[in-house]
Amino acid sequence: DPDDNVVTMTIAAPTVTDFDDYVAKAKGFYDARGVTVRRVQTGTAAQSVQLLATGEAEIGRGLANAIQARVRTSGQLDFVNVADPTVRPPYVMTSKGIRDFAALTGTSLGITSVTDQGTIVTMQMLQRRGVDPDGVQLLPTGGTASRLAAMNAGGIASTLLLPPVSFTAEQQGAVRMGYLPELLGEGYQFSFTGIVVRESWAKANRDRLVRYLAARDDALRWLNDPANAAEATAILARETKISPEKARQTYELLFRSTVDAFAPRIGVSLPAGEGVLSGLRLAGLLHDKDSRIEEFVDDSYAAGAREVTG
Amino acid sequence: MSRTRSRVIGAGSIVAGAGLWELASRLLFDPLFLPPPSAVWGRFLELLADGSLLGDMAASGQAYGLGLLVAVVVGVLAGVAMAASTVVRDILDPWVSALNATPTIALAPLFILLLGLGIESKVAICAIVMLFPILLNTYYGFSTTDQQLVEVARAYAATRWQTYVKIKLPMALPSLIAGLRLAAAHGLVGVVVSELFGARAGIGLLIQSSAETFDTRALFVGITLLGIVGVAVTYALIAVERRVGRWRVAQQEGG
Amino acid sequence: MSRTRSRVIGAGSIVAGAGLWELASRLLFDPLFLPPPSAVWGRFLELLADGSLLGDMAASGQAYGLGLLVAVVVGVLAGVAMAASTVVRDILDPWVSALNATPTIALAPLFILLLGLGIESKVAICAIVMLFPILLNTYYGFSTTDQQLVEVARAYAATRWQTYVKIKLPMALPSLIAGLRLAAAHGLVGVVVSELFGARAGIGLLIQSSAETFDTRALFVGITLLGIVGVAVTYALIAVERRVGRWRVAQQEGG
Amino acid sequence: MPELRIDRLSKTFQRTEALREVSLDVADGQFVSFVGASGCGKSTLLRLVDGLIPASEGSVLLGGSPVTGPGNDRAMVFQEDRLLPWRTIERNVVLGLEFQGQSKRDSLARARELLQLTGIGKFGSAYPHELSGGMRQRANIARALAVDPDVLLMDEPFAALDGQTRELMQAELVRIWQDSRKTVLFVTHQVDEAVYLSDRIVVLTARPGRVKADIEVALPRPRTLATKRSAEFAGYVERVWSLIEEEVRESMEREMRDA
Amino acid sequence: MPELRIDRLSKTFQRTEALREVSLDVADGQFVSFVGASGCGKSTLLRLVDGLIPASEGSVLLGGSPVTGPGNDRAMVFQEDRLLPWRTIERNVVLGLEFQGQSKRDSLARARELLQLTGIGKFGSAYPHELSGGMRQRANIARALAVDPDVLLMDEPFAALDGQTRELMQAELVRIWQDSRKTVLFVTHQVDEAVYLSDRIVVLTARPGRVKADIEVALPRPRTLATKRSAEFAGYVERVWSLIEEEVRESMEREMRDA
Ligand SMILES: Nc1ncnc2c1ncn2[C@@H]1O[C@H](COP(=O)(O)OP(=O)(O)OP(=O)(O)O)[C@@H](O)[C@H]1O
Ligand SMILES: Nc1ncnc2c1ncn2[C@@H]1O[C@H](COP(=O)(O)OP(=O)(O)OP(=O)(O)O)[C@@H](O)[C@H]1O
Ligand SMILES: [Mg+2]
Ligand SMILES: [Mg+2]
Repeated sequence: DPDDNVVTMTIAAPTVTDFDDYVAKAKGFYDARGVTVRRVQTGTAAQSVQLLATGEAEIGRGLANAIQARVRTSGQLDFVNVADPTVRPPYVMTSKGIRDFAALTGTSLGITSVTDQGTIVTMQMLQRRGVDPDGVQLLPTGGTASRLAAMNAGGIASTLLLPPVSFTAEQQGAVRMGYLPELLGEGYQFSFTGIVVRESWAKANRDRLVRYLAARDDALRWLNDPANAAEATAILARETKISPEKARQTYELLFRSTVDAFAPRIGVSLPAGEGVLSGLRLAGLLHDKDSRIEEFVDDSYAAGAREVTG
Repeated sequence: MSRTRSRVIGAGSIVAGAGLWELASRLLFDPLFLPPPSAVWGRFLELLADGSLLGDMAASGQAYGLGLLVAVVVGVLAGVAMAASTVVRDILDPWVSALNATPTIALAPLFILLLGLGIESKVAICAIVMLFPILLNTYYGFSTTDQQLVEVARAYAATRWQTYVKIKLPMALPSLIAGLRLAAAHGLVGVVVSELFGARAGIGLLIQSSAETFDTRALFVGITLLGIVGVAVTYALIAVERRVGRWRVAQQEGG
Repeated sequence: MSRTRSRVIGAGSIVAGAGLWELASRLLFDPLFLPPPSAVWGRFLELLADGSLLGDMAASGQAYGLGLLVAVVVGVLAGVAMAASTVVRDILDPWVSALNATPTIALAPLFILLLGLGIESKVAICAIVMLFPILLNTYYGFSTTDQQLVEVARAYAATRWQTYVKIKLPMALPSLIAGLRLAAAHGLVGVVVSELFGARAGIGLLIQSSAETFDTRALFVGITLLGIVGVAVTYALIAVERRVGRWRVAQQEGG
Repeated sequence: MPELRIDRLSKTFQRTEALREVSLDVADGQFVSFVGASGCGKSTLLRLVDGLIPASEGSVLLGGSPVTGPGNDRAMVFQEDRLLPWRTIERNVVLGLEFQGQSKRDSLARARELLQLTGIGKFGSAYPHELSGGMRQRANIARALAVDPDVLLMDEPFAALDGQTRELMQAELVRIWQDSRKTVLFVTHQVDEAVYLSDRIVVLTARPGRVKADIEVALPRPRTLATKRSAEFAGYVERVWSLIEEEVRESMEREMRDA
Repeated sequence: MPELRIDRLSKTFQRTEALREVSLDVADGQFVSFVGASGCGKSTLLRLVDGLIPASEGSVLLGGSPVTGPGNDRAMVFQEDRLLPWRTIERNVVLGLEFQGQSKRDSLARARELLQLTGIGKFGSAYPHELSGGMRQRANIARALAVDPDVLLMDEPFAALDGQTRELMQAELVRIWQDSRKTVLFVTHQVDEAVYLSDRIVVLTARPGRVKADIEVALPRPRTLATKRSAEFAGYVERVWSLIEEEVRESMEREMRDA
């Protein structure tokens, strides 16, 4: 049955977050592992898990939303996180006219939406930088590109941006206040592009999911190999339609500086899950104190994939 | 004479208002938050030129039109049934009354959850917010039909269907159109709000995405368009209402 | 007797409807998308117990109340001014008519940009959607006051203020309350929609965040609460309307 | 045209006995008036004949076959004109034909004919509210004639008109009746109207209505306004009046006794 | 109480000259009626005296000081009762006192007194729509009396009442007037009403209204219903009528000539 090879996954607007997916596609890893990938674009992580719930997609993203949905539906929506390709969100904190965190109080900071996981991370960052999140006005101003437009228009003073948009912002006069993984502190992890599936689906389609994850494992390993820098940069430039220069800068940030956005191998990161869980609690989005991250993750599929890829 | 004077003042008020707004947003306010009409006009031309505005209008118009269709079909059928049968009325009444008093627009997130971000959820939202005014006014219209005229139909051996179409419908029509007018206004709110939440195109999306990027000029383009459509729909239906209800007024005056 | 029958059928309809819903969502539908009433009730108790529901209700209620206050103050003042002066009327009329036909709820994103996610933007949105029904009904109410009775006041040497408070206001009151009833319904839509976009608390946020996290039981708690509030407000104001307008009806019947 | 036979017709509403065993044979083309105290069942009788309500006992036979519901062999002219206010006079007149599914063109031609006959030929495209009460009542009659019924049922058709218009309409009705030669059952409270118009006057008792008297009006036709001033005419009026009065007095006495 | 002096009073509305140079001295406590053709300016005169409209020329002096606006030394009884339908009778009667800022308790006590005087003592807590026309007009008078005015201005106060109630109200008004001894300016179209009530009748010319005749009514008081049947009474009525008729005829002739 050829359908056994097809998976439908959700993707966000073309940013760096799907880098390993671009590679898997461009280098033919999916084909090699015998999976055909279909893509549906969604604006937010909330919409991504929504498509999983209605069965329109099988592979989604967004651990924060997955946890909330699983808790609120008492497990009826059996979302489970099966891999964390991006463990340290490669956000760049940018601002117009503001140079230090103390000066953020009383200004407005752009977020995607109130319940978005980017918002959770933003609040964690503010807290760790000694800024009272309640003293900063969080304005929902949409996705990365919208947030840059809002900052250029003057509606918000600062926001987190993903590369390569962040480099465009700097070109247009924005100040880089730091990289989020650094701002959050050494060792801090956050499941940023956590791959989420329905547990029931995963159990029934274990082989297909393992092959899919194996392809992404291939991609991660290839991506983390400095020898592939030039080719990877070209792939990124092509997929996100940016200049080679910006693609190069982005690659530098992700793989040569201290950001360490991408995991070396496919797998579940418990610290990244903990980061999400504590962020949810900080934002007041998760009330029960008992939930442990182990309830929401399952490394067995990624483990299977690592076995396949060796 | 006094009427001409009123019109002149009214027109002057619009011109003066626009002028004041232009000045204020150039001199006093941050044009980011209150763009001057000239800038809004310029942005309107841009959006028109790049074709996105027409696309948005088409998307909203389609959802609005389909929603209206659903609401009219369901509302008129249910309204007629309620007027025709006391049992149906007694069964539906508590639900209809309660739902009519509920801000059903709050169902938008549920519909989006159930039906996704495509046109289906927009149509459903438009339909539900338009349904109750149409249903209730159909019910009122058909339940206050003049029994004497209905008896005329019976006396002339009309079939049930003929009685409905030739006697009851014309009598209920003014009430139906009044319902339609209310529904039209509700529906505009419905289509915009449903798109504000997430859509692939539409005036609501234009407003929402403009707000996100602080493109307040485009935001005002969207709002002004909505206002124009709202005024046009309202006055068109008031005109129809007058036309259709003319014999009623004449009847009251004349006999 | 027939009335009792209607009531019995009505009550039966509600019970039967709830029962059917319970059965359907247990047997036919995915309770995730259509949770049974019992589950909604259970979730209601949970949300009540953890205090968040009361917080949401308080937040929404506060925005609603303040918005109503602003709308009443501005609407009544402007309405009275329009009724009192033809110049004011001629100046305001085109704006008021146009804005009344515009779905002003579409300004929600703008207000959120201007005023943030706090209570200010909610109050502004509630106020603007409630403003026009109140303003227009105040205007109608005060401009149709019986001139003969106003002359009585003059003949008895009443001050302008006394004439307004003791003669014109009582005459305009039924119209004012009708406006308030319309506004109350609009306001519920306003507060919910404004919160759907982003808020720190409120029934709208409850609905939106429940939808995002598939907590449809909580979503239905929110919608049901809105329905109950809507019904309560509507019927309360209908009762007030009847009470206040009683002498009008009596006057029409009696002489 | 068929004979109308009313055979031991009785009608009881929930609590009210309106008519009791009314029997009557009406010859083809006869003009019969019904008079009697208010509430004695005159309208009920007409509605039974029209088939708008079912009889409790007895039957109405038209040309030998029983009446079971409204049909185009009978047509009712109501007291209030009951024209559809949103239709022109012409389109009101074609109503019955429209319900029969007749062709639009033929119907309109017939309507124009009848509007001529009833004397409002110029007002076909006017709306009811633009016409006077008398003109509306003419349209009402034209509408009934349009379906070419065998029997015309008229329930106080001129009650809402002023005195002068009423006289005019009476004369017109006679003319129209003589042209069309329908059987007419006519209800009125005005005794002189009944005498002037009818071949025969049926006086009903107070509720429940029974036939109290059945009077042949032997005044020669054509009757003119002069007829109304004749001693014979006055005699008929006197006689019918005294029958009604007697009935009213008796029924009041009966009620006093019962109470 | 002060004398009322109307001094060369004229009033012209935009195009209409309503009153021209009306002069009149009314003694304290006098009952003066104004009669004249419709539109001759009677209501205008009363409204000028009440200060509801400003004069074009001339002035109204009350106790020597000119009237510049409404005041509680005068009170108007309108033709339609103009009671506030949302207030009880009692609370309608206190209206003027309320506007003056008088204490609630005193006002209510006074209202009850006046409701007794005007004969509707039992209806203080009723609403206007619960009362008959005559009773409402009594309340209307009580409201005017409540402010204890020097001059009572009554503009066809009984026009809307049926004949019998009207007669009754006339007698009552005389009684009340004799109790309270106010100066009364009374407008009516009924000449017998004017004769029955007044000390003096002023006949106005057709528009623009001027004083055509000023007639002392020397009928002795108290007047009873028998007075109305006396020859003297009839003589006064006759005389006033002929003056009005003459005026109407003349003005019609004038109009014919002008046209
Ligand atoms: N649909 C009905 N239901 C119950 N009672 C009815 C109904 N129609 C008529 N009646 C009663 O039957 C009796 C006869 O009524 P009907 O209208 O036939 O009298 P009528 O002779 O036409 O009186 P009028 O001269 O006042 O028109 C009355 O007592 C009336 O109240
Ligand atoms: N406010 C006004 N504006 C213009 N014309 C007026 C006004 N009030 C009265 N008039 C005119 O002045 C004239 C006198 O009116 P007024 O009401 O005093 O007559 P009247 O004697 O009381 O008549 P009636 O007996 O019919 O009450 C009339 O021609 C009337 O049309
Ligand atoms: Mg009858
Ligand atoms: Mg007058």
